[in-house]
Amino acid sequence: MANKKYMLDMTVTENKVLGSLYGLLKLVPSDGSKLPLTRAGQFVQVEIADSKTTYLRRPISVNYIDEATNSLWLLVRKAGEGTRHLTAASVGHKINVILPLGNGFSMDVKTSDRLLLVGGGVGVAPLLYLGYKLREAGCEPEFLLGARSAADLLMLEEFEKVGKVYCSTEDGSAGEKGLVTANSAFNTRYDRIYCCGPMPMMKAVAAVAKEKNIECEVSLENRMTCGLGACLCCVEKKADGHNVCVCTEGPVFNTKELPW
Amino acid sequence: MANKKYMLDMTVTENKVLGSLYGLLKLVPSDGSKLPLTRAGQFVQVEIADSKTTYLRRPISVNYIDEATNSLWLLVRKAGEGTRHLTAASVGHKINVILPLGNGFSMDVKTSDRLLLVGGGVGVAPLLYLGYKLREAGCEPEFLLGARSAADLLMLEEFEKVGKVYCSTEDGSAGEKGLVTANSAFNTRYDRIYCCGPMPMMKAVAAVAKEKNIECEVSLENRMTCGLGACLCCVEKKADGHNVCVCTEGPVFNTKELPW
Amino acid sequence: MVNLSVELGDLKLKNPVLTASGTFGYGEEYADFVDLNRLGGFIVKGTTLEPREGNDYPRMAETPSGMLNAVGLQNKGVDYFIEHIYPRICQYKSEIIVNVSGKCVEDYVTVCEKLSDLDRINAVEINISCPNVKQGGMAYGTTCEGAAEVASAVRKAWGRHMIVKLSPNVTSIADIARAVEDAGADSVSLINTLLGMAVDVERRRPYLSTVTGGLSGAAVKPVAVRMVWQVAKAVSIPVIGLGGIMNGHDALEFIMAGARAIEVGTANFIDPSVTMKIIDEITEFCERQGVEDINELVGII
Amino acid sequence: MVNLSVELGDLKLKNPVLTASGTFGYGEEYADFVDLNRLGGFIVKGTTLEPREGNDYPRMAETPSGMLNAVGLQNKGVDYFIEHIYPRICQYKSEIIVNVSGKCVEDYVTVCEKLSDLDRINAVEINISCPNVKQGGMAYGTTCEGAAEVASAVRKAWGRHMIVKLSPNVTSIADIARAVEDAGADSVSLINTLLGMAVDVERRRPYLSTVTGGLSGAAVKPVAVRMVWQVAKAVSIPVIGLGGIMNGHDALEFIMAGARAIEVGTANFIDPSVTMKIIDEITEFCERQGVEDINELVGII
Repeated sequence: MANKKYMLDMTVTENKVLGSLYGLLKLVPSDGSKLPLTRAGQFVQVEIADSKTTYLRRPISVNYIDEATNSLWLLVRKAGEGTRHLTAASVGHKINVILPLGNGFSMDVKTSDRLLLVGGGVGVAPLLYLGYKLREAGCEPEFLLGARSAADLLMLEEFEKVGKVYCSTEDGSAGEKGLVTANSAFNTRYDRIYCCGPMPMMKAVAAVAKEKNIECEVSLENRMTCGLGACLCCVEKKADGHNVCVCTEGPVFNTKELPW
Repeated sequence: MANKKYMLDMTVTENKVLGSLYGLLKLVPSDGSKLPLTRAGQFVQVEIADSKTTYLRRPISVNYIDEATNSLWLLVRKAGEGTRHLTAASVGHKINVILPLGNGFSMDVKTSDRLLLVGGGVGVAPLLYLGYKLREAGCEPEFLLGARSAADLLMLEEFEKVGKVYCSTEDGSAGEKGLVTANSAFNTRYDRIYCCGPMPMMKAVAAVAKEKNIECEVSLENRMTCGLGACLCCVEKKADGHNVCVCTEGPVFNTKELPW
Repeated sequence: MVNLSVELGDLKLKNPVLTASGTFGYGEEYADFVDLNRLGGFIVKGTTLEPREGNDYPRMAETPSGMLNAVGLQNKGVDYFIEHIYPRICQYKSEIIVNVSGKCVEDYVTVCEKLSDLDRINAVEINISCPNVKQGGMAYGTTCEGAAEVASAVRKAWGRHMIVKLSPNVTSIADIARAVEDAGADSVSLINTLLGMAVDVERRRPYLSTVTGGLSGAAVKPVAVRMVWQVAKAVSIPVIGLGGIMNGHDALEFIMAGARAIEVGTANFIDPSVTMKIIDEITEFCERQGVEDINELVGII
Repeated sequence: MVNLSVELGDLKLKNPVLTASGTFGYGEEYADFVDLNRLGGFIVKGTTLEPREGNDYPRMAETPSGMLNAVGLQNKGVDYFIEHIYPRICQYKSEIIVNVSGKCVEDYVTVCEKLSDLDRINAVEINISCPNVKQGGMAYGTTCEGAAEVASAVRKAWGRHMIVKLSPNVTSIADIARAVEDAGADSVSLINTLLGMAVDVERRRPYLSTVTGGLSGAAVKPVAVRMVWQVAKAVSIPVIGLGGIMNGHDALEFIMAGARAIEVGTANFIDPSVTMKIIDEITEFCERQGVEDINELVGII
């Protein structure tokens, strides 16, 4: 059952530049209201005001919710004009946000479960909040983060606060050289894998999980419009051949549901 | 002969709020280049970046050019989204400007000429620079400024630096009560009147000038697009029945040329 | 107290603000942001006889002040609507209008016959202008004959209010409007989307799986207002205006151009509560200008 | 070194970037911002047999990502052009193309006959799509018969390159394009402006003196790209694409959709130097993607 959605003006309290491609925005509700209960893996729809070339909202996954400061963290990749505008927001700037959206990762875990959270590029974003939520549930999540090179490994220190972190870089500048699927982490037997990153990476990870018969959930990203399940633009074809909205039936899917 | 036009990025060095409706922007060329020679009565075309609802440039008349600081002053009235955006520009912000545009007021004056510069509302803007230029030419320009009430009399202290200032307000809260055409200034015999303001006011002043057979120049404003005489949108019908572009044949016209 | 209620022939609306089919789901999706009972009405997703999966992804591309879509009438079919959706939404006190599409005339007729059993459905919007389906859709909407054929067939099967939604992708939309008026339409709504296309230059391919799609959003407003003005002068039945309405001011443009009611579409995607604001802004405008009845402004130009 | 030169049949352009009629004056107006010799060519203001005062003010209204205009072909007539303007601009090394309009077929013919004496004019663009004039203009452009009538008449009187500029305000622009191709057109350019309208809600009247006007600017780009794609597939003569091109990326959308050359219009009003940037951006794109000849990209979709 989807939780109640809100449209809030939020104020930028911090905007950290992460390399040339990414930004970490921290936002609090401008009216001081408490952030709604949000599940790991859910996303928000951000309005891009004052941009001549951006008309629609941009879906951004929830990176973390800091209950102490009532702030929402968004890890943003400068993919185009809209996200570029967003990462340029100065402290004190107001941004309209619709949240929480989507289904989120499933939390039906046993404390004894060994859980691997695999992220690639900006796809690591939702895994931070997921890691915290899994710790709260009594688990000890481990992370496997992949990137082109060391410079693209985002928020490493934040992940290390939550659990053991394995790394893979294509150029070997950090962690093991190669793709995440080749990482020695996979020598361990996991009970479940949560994955978010580029489509080829997610499919490769899903294949490994399938072969080893491990439960695997992936968080999909595609071109969204409303984020509410009304426009039917952001569809994904499921294994049963039916189109479903990534914004409402997803963004998280068990790979068994997908025709992968 | 039109002088060479430039397209310059300019940096906001000051943005003064004048009441709820107006703003005074001071801009310098971002690359440090010297401002091109500009005649009183000419205007600039300002790009409105980062505004979802503004597509075209906005024509703004040159309020003053401070050669000492190489800065361009623009007195802006918040007429719509575009100008509202412009008046919100913060110091250090870059704005793209095309200048100088239009013909400007004629300066063929004798030092003995008695000159009255009549302005209404934001129409007072070009008269400040004109006043300075006329002083440079050895004249002693006098100003007649009209507004709804005292609060709408803009940059009064600046005008008083240049010459004698008569005022008319509709509510009598400053200067004489009533329209500018009823101001006692008109008891004096002037050799030329320069006028800029709302159309009804300019027509009324032109009528007075005609009756007293005084040379009268008015600066017209209308809906412009290119500002270069290419689009033929900003036409005004002249006395001879022909449409001319306000942006190139104007904005200043001798009222004899107009079918008033 | 300004009167906002309008009458589309026999169809009475508490205010002129409707939501456009395909942009508002079945209403429920917006319940967290909108008081559905405050709307003049909402027009539910395009409904067909059989379930439809719609087109392949990608279905959307952002364009200057607008968007292209190629959803292709994805829906679970009229029977599913009747059994599962209608029972949930019939509680709302706003008019519920069903947008009906078909690949042949018989489809339109059968869907409307099935809808006749639903007592809360006082009107259907016959969609002869969907640009995103191979059969039917816009094919009917681009000729007077095709448009009239669908309209008169539905007219025989459907006794309540029939709105016909017109395509803007024609030389003379006024001619099409006259044709459906003669065929028995109670009102016309316009415009559906303009056929458009966007290219992913880096990948050297179209953004949409269908190459072309329907353009909507603020960008199309000037075309939509013009067509509403032309059609309102050409027909005597009420005109419902839509196309890029983002706020109350835009809605009033359509009303003054001749629209008795308006539909809000793409704006719902950007601000899900926009319909409430539009009702408020229309009210404020009328109060400020001393207009006691919104009907005074209809077709004032 | 990327080859940007393209051939429109017998008309050779050093690059595909032209300026759209009515947005670039006679070129001179932009001399302070543009190296006119670097352009593929510039298409001068719509020229008629007799001088025209054009429509009353107001002639322009800003719209979302676009603008409406109702200039109405104001120009001093072909004789004035030949005597006073041509001698000034014939120095430029870019192709100078004259956009020709008329209120009847004879007008088009006579204007072209007069232009035949100018040896630097290798091409005319026959405007059968101006939405802002009562007689002629769009009336010819919205039917195959009307379009063909003008094209074939001009064909007899004009031996050099004939571009026919098409109206987007039609049900099937591909049909019109085929008609003018059969009538002897050497190429087609599209799209002219979409007929639109904007309402000054506060004053309860249209913004334009003519009520309706021509919509241009980024807003129309998706419609223009779609029509270029449709026409390029329908005819074998070259297609010139225009409609909302603001940068090199937009230009490439049209080229990939099938345009051999493009025209930059409204963007000149916002950035008078935009044509130079577009030439640079197209070059950079080709270099980055390893395209040696721009012609490789034409109609790649």
